Amino acid sequence: MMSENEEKELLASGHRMCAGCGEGTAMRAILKEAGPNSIATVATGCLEVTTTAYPQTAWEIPLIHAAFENAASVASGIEAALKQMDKKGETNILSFAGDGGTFDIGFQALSGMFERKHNVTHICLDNEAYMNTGIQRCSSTPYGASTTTSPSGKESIGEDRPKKPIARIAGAHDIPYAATATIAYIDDLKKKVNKALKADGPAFLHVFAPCPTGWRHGSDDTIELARLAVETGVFVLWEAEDGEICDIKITKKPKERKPVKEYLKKQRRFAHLTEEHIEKIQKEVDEKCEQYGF
Amino acid sequence: MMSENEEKELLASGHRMCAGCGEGTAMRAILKEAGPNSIATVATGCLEVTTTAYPQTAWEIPLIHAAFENAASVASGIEAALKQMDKKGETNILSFAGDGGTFDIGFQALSGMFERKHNVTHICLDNEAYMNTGIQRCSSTPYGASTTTSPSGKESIGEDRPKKPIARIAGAHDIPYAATATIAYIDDLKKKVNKALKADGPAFLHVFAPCPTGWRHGSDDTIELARLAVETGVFVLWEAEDGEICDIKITKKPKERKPVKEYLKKQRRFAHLTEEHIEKIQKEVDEKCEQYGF
Amino acid sequence: MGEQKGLTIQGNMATALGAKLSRPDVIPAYPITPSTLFPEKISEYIADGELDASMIRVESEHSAMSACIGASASGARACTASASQGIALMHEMLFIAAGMRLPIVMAVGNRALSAPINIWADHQDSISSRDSGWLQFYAEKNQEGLDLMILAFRIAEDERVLLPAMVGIDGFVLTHTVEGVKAPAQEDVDDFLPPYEPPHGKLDPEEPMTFGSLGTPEYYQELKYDQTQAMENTPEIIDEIFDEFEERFGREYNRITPYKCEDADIILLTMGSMSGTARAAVDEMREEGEKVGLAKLTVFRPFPGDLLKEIAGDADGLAVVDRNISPGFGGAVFAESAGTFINENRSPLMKNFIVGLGGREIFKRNFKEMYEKTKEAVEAGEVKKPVEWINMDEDVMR
Amino acid sequence: MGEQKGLTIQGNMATALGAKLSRPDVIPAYPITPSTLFPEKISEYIADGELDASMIRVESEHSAMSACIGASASGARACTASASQGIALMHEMLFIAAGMRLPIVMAVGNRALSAPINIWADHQDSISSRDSGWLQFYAEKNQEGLDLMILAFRIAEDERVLLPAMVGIDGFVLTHTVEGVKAPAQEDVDDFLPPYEPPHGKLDPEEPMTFGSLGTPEYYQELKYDQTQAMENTPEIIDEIFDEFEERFGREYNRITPYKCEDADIILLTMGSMSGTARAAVDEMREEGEKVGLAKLTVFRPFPGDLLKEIAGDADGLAVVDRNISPGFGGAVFAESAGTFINENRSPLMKNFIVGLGGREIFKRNFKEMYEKTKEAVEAGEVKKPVEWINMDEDVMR
Amino acid sequence: MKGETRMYEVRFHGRGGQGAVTAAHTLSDAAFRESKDVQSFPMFGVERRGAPVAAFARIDEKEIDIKTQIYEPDMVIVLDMSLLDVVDVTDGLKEGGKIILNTAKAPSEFDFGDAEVYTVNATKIAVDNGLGTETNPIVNTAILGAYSRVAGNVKLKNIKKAIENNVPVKHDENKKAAEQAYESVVGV
Amino acid sequence: MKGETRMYEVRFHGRGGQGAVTAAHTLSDAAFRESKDVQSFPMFGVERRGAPVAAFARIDEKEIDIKTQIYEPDMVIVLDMSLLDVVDVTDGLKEGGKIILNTAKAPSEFDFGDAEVYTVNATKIAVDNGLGTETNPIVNTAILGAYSRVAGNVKLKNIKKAIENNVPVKHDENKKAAEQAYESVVGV
Amino acid sequence: MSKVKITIAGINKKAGSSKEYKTGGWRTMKPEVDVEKCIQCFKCFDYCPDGAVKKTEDAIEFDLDYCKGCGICERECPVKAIVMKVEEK
Amino acid sequence: MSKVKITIAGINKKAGSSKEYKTGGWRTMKPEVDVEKCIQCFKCFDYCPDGAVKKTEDAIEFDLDYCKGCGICERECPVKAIVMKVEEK
Ligand SMILES: Cc1ncc(C[n+]2csc(CCOP(=O)(O)OP(=O)(O)O)c2C)c(N)n1
Ligand SMILES: Cc1ncc(C[n+]2csc(CCOP(=O)(O)OP(=O)(O)O)c2C)c(N)n1
Ligand code: SF4
Ligand code: SF4
Ligand code: SF4
Ligand code: SF4
Ligand code: SF4
Ligand code: SF4
Ligand SMILES: [Mg+2]
Ligand SMILES: [Mg+2]
Repeated sequence: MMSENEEKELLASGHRMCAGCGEGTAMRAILKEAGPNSIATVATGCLEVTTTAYPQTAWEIPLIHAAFENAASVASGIEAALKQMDKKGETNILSFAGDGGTFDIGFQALSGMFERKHNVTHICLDNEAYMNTGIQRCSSTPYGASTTTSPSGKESIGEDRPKKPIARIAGAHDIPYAATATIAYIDDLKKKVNKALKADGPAFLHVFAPCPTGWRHGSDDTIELARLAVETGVFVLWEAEDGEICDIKITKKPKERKPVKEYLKKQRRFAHLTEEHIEKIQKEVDEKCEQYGF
Repeated sequence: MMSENEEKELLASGHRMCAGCGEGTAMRAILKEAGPNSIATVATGCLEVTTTAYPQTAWEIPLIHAAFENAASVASGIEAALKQMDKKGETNILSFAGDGGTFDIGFQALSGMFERKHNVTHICLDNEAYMNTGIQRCSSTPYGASTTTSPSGKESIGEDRPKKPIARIAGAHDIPYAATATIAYIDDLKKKVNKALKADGPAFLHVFAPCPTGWRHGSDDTIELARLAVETGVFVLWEAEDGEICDIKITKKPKERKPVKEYLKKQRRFAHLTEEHIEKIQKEVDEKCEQYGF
Repeated sequence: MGEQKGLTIQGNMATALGAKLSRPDVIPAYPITPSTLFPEKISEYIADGELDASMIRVESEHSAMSACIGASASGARACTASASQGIALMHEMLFIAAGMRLPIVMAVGNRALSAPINIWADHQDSISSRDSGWLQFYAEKNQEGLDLMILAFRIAEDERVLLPAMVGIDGFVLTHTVEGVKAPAQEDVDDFLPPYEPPHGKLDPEEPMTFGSLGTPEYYQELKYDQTQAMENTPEIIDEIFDEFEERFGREYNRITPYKCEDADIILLTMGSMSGTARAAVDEMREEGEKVGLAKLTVFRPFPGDLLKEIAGDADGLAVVDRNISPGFGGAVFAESAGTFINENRSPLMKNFIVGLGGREIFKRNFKEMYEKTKEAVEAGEVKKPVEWINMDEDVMR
Repeated sequence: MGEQKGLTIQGNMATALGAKLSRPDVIPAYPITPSTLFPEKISEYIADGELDASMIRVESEHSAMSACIGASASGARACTASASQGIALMHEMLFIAAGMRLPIVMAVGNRALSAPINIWADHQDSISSRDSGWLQFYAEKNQEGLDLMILAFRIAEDERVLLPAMVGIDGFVLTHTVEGVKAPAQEDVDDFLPPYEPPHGKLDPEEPMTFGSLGTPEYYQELKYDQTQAMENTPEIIDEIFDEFEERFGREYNRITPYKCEDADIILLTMGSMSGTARAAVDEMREEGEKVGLAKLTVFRPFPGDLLKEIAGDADGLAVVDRNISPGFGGAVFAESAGTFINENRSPLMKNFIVGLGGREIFKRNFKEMYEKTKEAVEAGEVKKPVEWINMDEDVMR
Repeated sequence: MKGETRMYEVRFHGRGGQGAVTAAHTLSDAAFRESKDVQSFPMFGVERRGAPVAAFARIDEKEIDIKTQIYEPDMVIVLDMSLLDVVDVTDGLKEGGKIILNTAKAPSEFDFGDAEVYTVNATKIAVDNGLGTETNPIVNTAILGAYSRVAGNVKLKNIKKAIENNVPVKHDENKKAAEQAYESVVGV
Repeated sequence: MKGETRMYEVRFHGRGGQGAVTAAHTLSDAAFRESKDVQSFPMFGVERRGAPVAAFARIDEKEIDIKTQIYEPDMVIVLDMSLLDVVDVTDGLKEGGKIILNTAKAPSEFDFGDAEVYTVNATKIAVDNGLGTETNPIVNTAILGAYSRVAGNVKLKNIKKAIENNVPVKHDENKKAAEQAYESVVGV
Repeated sequence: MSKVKITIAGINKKAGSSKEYKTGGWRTMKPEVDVEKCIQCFKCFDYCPDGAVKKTEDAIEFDLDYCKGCGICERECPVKAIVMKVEEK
Repeated sequence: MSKVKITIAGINKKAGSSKEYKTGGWRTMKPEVDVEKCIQCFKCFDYCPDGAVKKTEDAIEFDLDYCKGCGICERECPVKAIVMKVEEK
């Protein structure tokens, strides 16, 4: 056995995420890349609830959780304090939130942080619903997914609106760095964490992280689904510097796009979809891929 | 005297805006175009405070003011109620807010309304600061402007960050219609109001409306400054349908762009700027105009 | 009268069913533990075509209440559900809904407030909005949760009232607990609760009016008084509607329900689910010969001082049990009970017990302890420590 | 001791100056009438190089308090200013700041809450956050506003306290009113208020710790108790620090200041700027031979029941004057005064007067009226109407 | 206490997704059909899928007033034998209380002090009836059949009615599983 | 009341931007320099620029306790004569109270009942001293000179010190204007 | 303004009642139109923030009850048909 | 877990103390590695959500105190060096 892993785990084992949770994989990689000279805020959500149950904590870096909607504002305060007090600014300041805490309830705090140009990297762990409270619809929830507040039923096909294009909206704030990433591609993810932290000002990282409980897939499918999302074009990996969202850089491009069906069929949240629905989704993915030059 | 004006004034005289207020001009035109079959929400701000002092009201259409940050959410509730109860949806639903109530404190409510695809037109009356409370800095405040919370001084050139590109961010939500307009071009403004209301879903209109009190210019300069903003490229008039913000349509293009100095020098909020500052601003305007294809 | 259907359901389903039977038009809601099952159930009803209503999946509770305001001002019957941080986040809008006299109904899954974050039963969330001008009802069990939702709409919309109302059910202890309930038939609820037609005005281009004006100092205090008066007038109306409900549906409600209070020397004043356990404790103590009674608050707003005086006026001691704490003072029910009795010639001695915060259990033995402590005070003729915390784990105190 | 400089300044400038003298590191703030001059002044100090601090021009009050939390947890001295809707919007975060034991100081320009919207003096905004775990100070005049800011930092940061604090000055009546004040010299304030070094922990990669954990039911109540205890222990510490301040700066502060109370039959209990007018009224009534006194609350949280008992325990009547209303009950000061006296053998009769909402004036004659009404009740030996609204314009009531 | 009957309290042990909560609810629903007063509830926690979970039911002839959780159950039901290593399933079990285990083994192979042990191969019954798979059997309905037999205070017929009401799919299979478990439970 | 002196209350009428509020503040600042207790405040309203505004000052030898607004001023000062048509400037003026008008006319040309009328051509003085323009004169410092003379309870020298303290620019010009007004006020 | 009785919730049913509040008193300068010059382009009408320009048969006229004297109409009139005059006192 | 004394404000100074909470008990399936097959690509290490894969001199090993048995490592091992087995009871 090696004397010590090269890099220390900064999210300790013993956290209470579900078996196979994509957030666990994501967080381990992200924190390793950020390193110990970091301070984090976290919004309420699975990540927070599963890692901070008193009197234990899974965090090896300083962490503050205040509420659900304000990770980015709390981070703004930390950044200002550090700048004011030590004026060096070598410490990474990370703001974590789920899709709910980023797309919806935390969006204003985030937009404000961007606009004020704090040197904070906000990382959204997107599992496409409010998971901590039991799989409710979020504006990140994709068209056709059944959630507990957008259930499929006699009068409903599940969520009936497209996913909010959050990273594009973030980029439109003219921030130095905005990117999407996912846990299937750890190197790409880490590289982007690194770029985000190095950026001179606010950065946004949209990290796609499947959730076996909410998406109703096997706990061993997590990475596979993250990969399929990219391979089918459901989730496009890109980055944009200085708000150049009309000229993004695609960072992972499969030779051939797989049909979305391969992605959908592995998840019971999409089990109710008919062939027509799937075709509709395929069409929309095709269009988006065209828009993104994918 | 003509028996009756062609169109009824829907914002009655006797409101308490400052002499020469750009919001008055804007509102008269907007409400005329919307017509009496409209319901409006208004965020706290000059518009609300100057038009609703109990027991009078300047509004000839139904109006509700709830708070500063939620005009778009209140409008969401109205839209849902009307849809649910009469299911026809012929009534225009307008949501008004200042730049503060749109760019800053009301931004999440707005983003949520967009994402949920309510049939609501949100109109931002942008006077580039919190005027109702006495000219405080907003994320709409342009670089170099002196406000009471971004005062010029020994250690400060006034506001030190660029204006948040709100209409672009709104458009990035993939809403059916997003546009900018100003009171110097009433026909253009009205046409855009019309398009916004006709759009099938949420629409956003960013209306530039100079404020003699806050910008510290003559009360008779209001329209002239709105025009100069366009002619210098400080405020670009454009529209984008279906979120095509990478392919916007410029709706007003002067043959030759005037130097920004002409615009700046008429306003005492910029009085402290040196030639270098002005050059810097000119450069940034040039860059933005290039980006926007102006 | 249609038959009442027996069901075993969680508290949240009971309030959701109460809401469904009340035929809301618009339900803007945001998920939060422990009230989330409410919007989930409503979504399911709508998805399955069982309820014709518009659910707005808002991006925050602030917007949930804002959308309720917009919908209600448009003449729709609006309701929502929330808890804890959600209620705190909509705090500002609660006052505004009440000031605009909009009879919105909110199902609350009562839960503690952060920090530290805690998702369990506690009344701090709704108690800390007691100034907002909302009627407040607290249920002891799921049946009450269901009935009180229907009652809340009826009372809130009464044209003598026109105030919003909260119905609180304790987090987990009720929200997530299955109990047997009887659900009234839809036609009977329809009969009891006619469609909402705002008597004071609505947003309508046919007759334009302005809501939410700037209330200058010349008018503000009178407007506030007028609103407060509506709340003051409500007790009689609540009693009247509670009576009508009992006649129609056979279940009795009171603003405060006394239990074995008539000859009681000491009375426990409780609210929410703990009242059940307290009743069991009273029964046991009675068997042991203690003259103890229970007064259960169902309506906290308006505070039923009139009834409290009747019920507890002759007792020697009143143990006021608060599942909330205002640091630097004590519990809210205690403060208002004191306010009720302060000028009475005869008043029970009052002890205030802080219990059950953040889901801390409240056992029968805890009620016995409160009884004993109150009795001691009565016997000593003085209250040395007015506010005491019960069921503390001394071992973990630092 | 440096010389104290005489100045004529508005209340907001006084609190801003108090803040400046306290050398805050981070000031996240959002403008709202009537407190806006505070952030404006701070901005000016910074722009002019007079204050080395970071001002965060946040996008809302919710973020203002959130940023204060982040900054304070990082070891910075953080402060902000707000009022009315702003305080309501940050409601959720107030509890969190207190639960995390972060000694943030907020200057409040006390103002009414919507609806209807109203920008004038009223205590509803901070009163309705009385459960949040913040210390609350209320100033009668600008000098007090200035001094209380410095005192608030010192008390809040005391390691026996570690709680956030609000300093309330009434909207317009103080915020916008110029009065003469004496400003302590910077070096003396520096001496009185050393730099903040959090004794309990801070966000620092050198020693990583977690703030804001999930407080399970096994620990939540104890954590809450621990926090509440800090508040309970504060009165002595406040007294001690008030004394030290008086020694150093020559101005006396008390949690409650009695005026002509010793032999008074009836005492007016007031808070904020109205206390001045009340004192003038007391003087006039005294000249007419009425045995009336005034008790001015400077500290509302923790509620100074101990002092109130001392001051008013022998009086026959206590007129509790509330510039706030909890519809369905009455005023907050009344509730807690009642809670203070409820178990006393001897207690003054208590009348509750609701006054000055939304900027309604409170004249000397109004205090005389309150006195008369309380006297009547005392003479009758009973209080028929415990809660009365004063200075109502009957003509505009519908 | 008003009557002579005693309140009956049951605790179920399972893993997230195994349906312990549904089992408790279905049991309470069945008892409610016999005009008993009932409560059932999950463990009030934040546990994630995979973590051991517990669920509870309380049954009484008269109205149930108390609202506290269950600390001293009359019966414990273990849906997943792997939990025996992880959880102290007899924690708080009343003296002479009962335990039902989902296992093919005989009660005699277990020693839980003075507790009465019953076993039923609910996994096999479930799989035989097409309820889940060998690795993921849905045993919550079968186990209720065993409960009915062992506890004797809720009729099998009402368990079956409750299953119809509470279990979304495969009513017949689930009812059959309950029946088979009723028949085959060992230790009675 | 404690002493013999009476509180003195002043109301200024102007338009937004004319500096009525600064005038009231400067006056109170001057009085404060004489160890008097002072208050000054604007009208507590939401009025916009252009609308008529009022500002108030209260001066006393002893500590001022009362916190109500000023309803019965001892003196009214009108910065802009066009207001006479729009506002009832004598509203609440104490019996025998004083009025200072900014006009070239003589006091005798005005009739305000039993009020003592004083006039001063503050506009001309201001313009002569380079304080604003004919259409937009900054008269608030000049008028304070007149105040000092008419009221007699605040010394001109302290008015001048207060001007230095409260007026951001043109100290000399403003002080000179006050002096000239002090000299030229008519009606004394 | 004389005081009125309050309404429930402060709902204001008198749409457009701000007209009771005459803002003409705010004015220090007054616009005057030269009817002869006016080409009825109605720019003054469109731009006036206060709705104080009324269209007439052959030109425009001002509603001095509300005109605040901002001078926009003068500035924007393409033919200089409007001039601002100092208000008579 | 035994109870501890609370800290002021619930601040938790024991970074990484979640390790006290052994999540191995959640597992129903257990991963086993064939050290021979392992090519030390460490994909299992990277992907494991629970940090339950430890790198060793010549392969990897599992920390069964924490492994929840999700099966990701098995699925993602490019050489099928890992297999999930039913946990012994
Ligand atoms: C103001 C407020 N509203 C609602 C909640 C309840 N809540 C906590 S976490 C959460 C969902 C989190 O979703 P997301 O941000 O997507 O994170 P996830 O749990 O899915 O990782 C919700 C609704 C809360 N804590 N605070
Ligand atoms: C929650 C809250 N915060 C602050 C305020 C105070 N406030 C009212 S209006 C306003 C500024 C309005 O600015 P903007 O939206 O740009 O409109 P404008 O007045 O400039 O037209 C502010 C800060 C408020 N009413 N509510
Ligand atoms: S619910 Fe989903 S996101 Fe949350 S811990 Fe479980 S797997 Fe992870
Ligand atoms: S401050 Fe500006 S925006 Fe507000 S009323 Fe005056 S001119 Fe108009
Ligand atoms: S702008 Fe001039 S020309 Fe045009 S309508 Fe008005 S007055 Fe006539
Ligand atoms: S001066 Fe201004 S307010 Fe008057 S009519 Fe012209 S544009 Fe309108
Ligand atoms: S994934 Fe397979 S090959 Fe790679 S390190 Fe792990 S066990 Fe070895
Ligand atoms: S089974 Fe899952 S938890 Fe266990 S080592 Fe493999 S990846 Fe990690
Ligand atoms: Mg999520
Ligand atoms: Mg603005």
